[in-house]
Amino acid sequence: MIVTDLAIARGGVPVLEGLSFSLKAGKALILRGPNGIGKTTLLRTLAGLQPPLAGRIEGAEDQIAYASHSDGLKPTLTVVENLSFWASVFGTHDIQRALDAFALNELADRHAGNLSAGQKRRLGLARMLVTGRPIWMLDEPTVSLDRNAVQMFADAVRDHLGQGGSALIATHIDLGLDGEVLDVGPNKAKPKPIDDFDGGFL
Amino acid sequence: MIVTDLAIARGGVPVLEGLSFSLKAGKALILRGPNGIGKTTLLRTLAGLQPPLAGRIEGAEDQIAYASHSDGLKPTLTVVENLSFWASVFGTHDIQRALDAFALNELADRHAGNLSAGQKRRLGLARMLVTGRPIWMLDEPTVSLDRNAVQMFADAVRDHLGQGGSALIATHIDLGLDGEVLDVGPNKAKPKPIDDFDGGFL
Amino acid sequence: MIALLLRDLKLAFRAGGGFGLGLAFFLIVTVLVPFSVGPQSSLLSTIAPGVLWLGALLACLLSLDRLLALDWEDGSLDLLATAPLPLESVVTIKALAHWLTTGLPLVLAAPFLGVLLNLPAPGFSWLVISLLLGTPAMSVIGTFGAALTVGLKRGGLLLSLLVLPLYVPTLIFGAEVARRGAAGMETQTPLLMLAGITAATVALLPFASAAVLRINLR
Amino acid sequence: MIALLLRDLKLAFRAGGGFGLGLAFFLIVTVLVPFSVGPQSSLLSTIAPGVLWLGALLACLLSLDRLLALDWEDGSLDLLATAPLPLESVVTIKALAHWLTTGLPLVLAAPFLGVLLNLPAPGFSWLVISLLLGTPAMSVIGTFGAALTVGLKRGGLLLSLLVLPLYVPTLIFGAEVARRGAAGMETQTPLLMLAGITAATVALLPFASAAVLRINLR
Amino acid sequence: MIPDLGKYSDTVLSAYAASILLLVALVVFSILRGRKVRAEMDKLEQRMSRHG
Amino acid sequence: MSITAKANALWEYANPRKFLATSERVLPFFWITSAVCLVVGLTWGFFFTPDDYKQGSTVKIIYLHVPASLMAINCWLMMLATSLVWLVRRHHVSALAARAAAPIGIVMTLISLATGAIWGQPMWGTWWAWDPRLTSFLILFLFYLGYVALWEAIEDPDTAADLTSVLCLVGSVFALLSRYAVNFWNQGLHQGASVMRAAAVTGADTEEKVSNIYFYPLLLCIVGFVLLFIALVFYRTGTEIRARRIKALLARERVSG
Ligand code: HEM
Ligand SMILES: Nc1ncnc2c1ncn2[C@@H]1O[C@H](COP(=O)(O)OP(=O)(O)OP(=O)(O)O)[C@@H](O)[C@H]1O
Ligand SMILES: Nc1ncnc2c1ncn2[C@@H]1O[C@H](COP(=O)(O)OP(=O)(O)OP(=O)(O)O)[C@@H](O)[C@H]1O
Ligand SMILES: [Mg+2]
Ligand SMILES: [Mg+2]
Repeated sequence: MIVTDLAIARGGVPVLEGLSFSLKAGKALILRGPNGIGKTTLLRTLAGLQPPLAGRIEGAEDQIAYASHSDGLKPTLTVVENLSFWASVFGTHDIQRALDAFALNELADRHAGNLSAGQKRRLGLARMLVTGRPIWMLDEPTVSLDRNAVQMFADAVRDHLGQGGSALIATHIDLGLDGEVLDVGPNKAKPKPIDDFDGGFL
Repeated sequence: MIVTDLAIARGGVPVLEGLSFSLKAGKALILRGPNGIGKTTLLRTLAGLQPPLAGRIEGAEDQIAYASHSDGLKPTLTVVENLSFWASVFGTHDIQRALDAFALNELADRHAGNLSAGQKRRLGLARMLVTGRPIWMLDEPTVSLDRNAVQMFADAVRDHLGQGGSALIATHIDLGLDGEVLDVGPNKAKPKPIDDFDGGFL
Repeated sequence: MIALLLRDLKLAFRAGGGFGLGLAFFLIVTVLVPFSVGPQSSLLSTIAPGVLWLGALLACLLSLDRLLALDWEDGSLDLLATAPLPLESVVTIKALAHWLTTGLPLVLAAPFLGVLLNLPAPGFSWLVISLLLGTPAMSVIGTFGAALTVGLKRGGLLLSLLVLPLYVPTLIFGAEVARRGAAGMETQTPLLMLAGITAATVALLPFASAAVLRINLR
Repeated sequence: MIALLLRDLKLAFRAGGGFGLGLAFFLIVTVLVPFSVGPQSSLLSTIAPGVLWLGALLACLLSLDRLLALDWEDGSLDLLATAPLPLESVVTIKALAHWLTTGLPLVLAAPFLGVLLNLPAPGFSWLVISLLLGTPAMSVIGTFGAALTVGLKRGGLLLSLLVLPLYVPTLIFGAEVARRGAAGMETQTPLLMLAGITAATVALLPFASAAVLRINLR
Repeated sequence: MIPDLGKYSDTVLSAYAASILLLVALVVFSILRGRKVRAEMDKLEQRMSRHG
Repeated sequence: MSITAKANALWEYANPRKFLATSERVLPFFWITSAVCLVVGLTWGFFFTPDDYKQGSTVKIIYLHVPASLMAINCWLMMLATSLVWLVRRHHVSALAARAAAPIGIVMTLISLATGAIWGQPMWGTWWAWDPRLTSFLILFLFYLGYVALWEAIEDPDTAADLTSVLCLVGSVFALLSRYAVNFWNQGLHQGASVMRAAAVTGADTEEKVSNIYFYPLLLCIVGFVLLFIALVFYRTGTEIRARRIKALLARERVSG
């Protein structure tokens, strides 16, 4: 996936601009930046949920599996039902590997609503494995995970990279993955001069 | 406030038991423990929101200002309106000190809904100052605060302690406050033998 | 207490606060009635008092799910419960705010909608009187229902299901007053009953609501 | 696609999923009508077809706020939008699931409620036919409304306001079919119009809903 | 075998049929659910006493 | 034995395990006697009572209609009592008994409504009339629906028990109010209560008397319905206790695991 000179906005206000990077197969890219800089906005744009202000995104079409701040779990469905649903939406069928990777086997028949926050998160991350898509985009994936679970997650990512996938991960902590770091701090959109009144009132 | 041999439950399941401690004027107590151990439940019980299973809580009546995971802000009210509302509920009227302590002066007329997460949190914490109550109970107060704001918060607590108040703070990070640490890990409720079938199904 | 009332009113009037939505719903339901039962004006004027009462009741009902749920979601309710304000007064104030922002506008709008449905001339004053007496009971009962369902996700429909049977006595006496009034009959008995119900619910139900809310908060 | 439909049905039938609440609401509104307009059976049987249509419409309307909002809140909608499933089919499936869990039960319950309102004998079959034809349009239009308001907190009442005017044509023709049927008149013209509206909305509106949803997601 | 019910035979028979159907359904569903829950509890108790 | 000791002995059964053991022992008795009463009563009523001079063979419906109507109300009263016990003494069995009874009440109300409607067709020429008694049963049905829906909607069992108990209390008051309101609103077609009136039992010559030929099988059916109700409540309460225990065990597993 190659991104050139991207500019993005949130709620009509430009937040990042002039962003260029590329994500290669087998590589992870760690997204860093202070709160509110626009990491979530960037990931949503790349995932195709919102249009960019300017710039190009190539090679992303139908390649991306996106995990947002929330997990999209249904509290009244069991762990297995939740996973199999996403598996069949993405046309894959093997959920066993995902259950194994995140130690969900003994929780398999529990309702997702009765899981603790960390267990929920593990289930949300296990969803990435059933999408069968090569590019993972993860927005603060380790929130509410304890040390052990973070390790599980890092292993899963390493495994995915080893199979030729790639990952773009927004996080504040150190995952022990060897990937490049993309600090979006310097790309913060500069306020336009206030007499620049044309276009979209931006 | 003196707590003796407290046992608490969440969702009908005992989570902590045999908890005794006291909180003296001018002192802070830092509450520690892994995810899901029952810190939030403890704070809610002390604040009077739920009844304890057993044990006694003395000297808490109308002394406690409680700050939960969520801030209780109204997105369509401004910062000042939000604060003055809580001030008049608690019968105090000076919100200026609170605005100063958390650097909210320049945000005073912004709607709370348009603040960033960290700014919202600062506003939520500023509420403690307008309650005029001596015992503060804070549940992970520094979530989504950056380093600078954490410092502001620590100063506010130190100030409060200096005036004879006290604080019970559940947190995972180091605030640089010199208070005792209360680790609730060892108080985890032991499961009853499963053939114990009477009374409350507990 | 005043602060809470003022805040609730302010919130209702701010953008997205929901003031006027109940009114608009009332209007639309009233307008839809001729479409569904047909346009004969004699039929309409017979059913006008009842339809207006039912419409007001439904409009009231639909605005209930904002009554406590918003405060619950953002955590204000927890904080209010630990504030030096008895929960009984909190729910009373909430009901009052609901009445001021929903019930009262409905009462004021009812005569205009009466015109749309050919309400007979003597009916207007009785309609307004009966609604004025009945809507506070609806707000108070509704607050009880809202307190019962406050912890539930999208509990709106369940809330209606619980509250509607409780509205039956109010509706019967209220609509009876309006109907008798419109037909020029004496209205004293049902009016007294309506007033009695309103007085009793306003005096007693807040305790039940507060108790229920306390249970839901823990 | 089947997976999504099955999941939605499963969710509706699980505890707290809301299946049956629309039905219960329909029942209650029908019961309240005699309380408000009075118990004379001749009057009731005149207004029965219209009231039943209006009741079904309101029950449908009130269940709309669960249609997309729950998926939005827990983030599933974002994830579905990035899944290999066009958003058009997502909204169509959602509308279908809504019809199966809300519209269809209403159609099946309507004859029993017709008994309560003394619906004339020939009216029963026409009532069922008209509802069977009309409720799919209500689900599809409702999905459009739900897509419009999906990002709003407690958008329930606003949703009703937006959707009600869109329901007017369906209501007019649907109630007309039921009314004429009950009176033993010919029903062909309104029936054709109703069928036409349903066919057109089912065919076209999902595109609008998907477009609106895409805007709301970003 | 069925006594002569006269012109009301449909009425009486349908009333009996409906009621008995409802009663039997209630009893059957109660017992089915009771069995299921009991089996589930036994299974769970065994599992938990094994794992301590 | 003093009264308080007796009362304490009664509260003993609030222990779930004790309740299960006891109900296990007495249940066969209730199942069998209720079946016997119902079979005998209904057979007697259906095959061996004459037609009424006015109502023809439709009187036979009374053997289902009246017991079901009685049980529909009594079931709610029982729920009210057990709800109060839960609120005051917090015995779980009590709350669970109320939960177990509600669906029985729904079915009883449905039977009463169905048989009444079917009966009404030949007698009053209509399936349904907005008669006060009929209307109050419809309202009772709505209360049952709301009560069950609330139980189903709440996750935490104790919260659910508390909330439904309060709803039951408040609902009872409003149900009573509705009864008066409905009476005021429309005076009806329905029979006054006469089964329980002394005059009817002694066969005094009132128009509405239920004469002895009908009365004995009817009494047997009522007893049968009562016994069936008791059997069902015991059985279903047992089920609810086990379901509650499953929930508690799972929750404990969640915390310790
Ligand atoms: C759907 C409609 C009906 C409902 C909900 C209903 C409800 C009731 C109720 C609540 C009772 C009270 C039992 C008691 O207090 O002893 C009762 C008794 C009775 N009903 Fe109905 N009823 C309905 C229709 C009818 C019809 C159509 C008839 C016959 C014409 C009828 C005949 C009776 C009789 C004979 C009794 C016994 C009265 C007595 O002697 O106590 N009911 N019904
Ligand atoms: N719903 C919204 N409407 C308007 N502006 C918003 C909205 N959500 C976020 N913003 C603003 O957009 C900017 C970028 O937000 P974004 O969520 O992308 O930040 P982030 O880098 O992901 O932060 P975090 O580290 O807290 O997740 C912030 O300045 C924020 O104030
Ligand atoms: N609504 C609920 N219903 C039932 N159980 C719950 C509920 N919320 C939390 N729990 C359970 O109660 C226990 C204690 O939760 P609590 O929120 O007090 O933990 P905590 O120590 O505050 O955790 P954290 O560090 O994540 O905030 C956990 O095991 C959790 O699974
Ligand atoms: Mg973010
Ligand atoms: Mg916590």
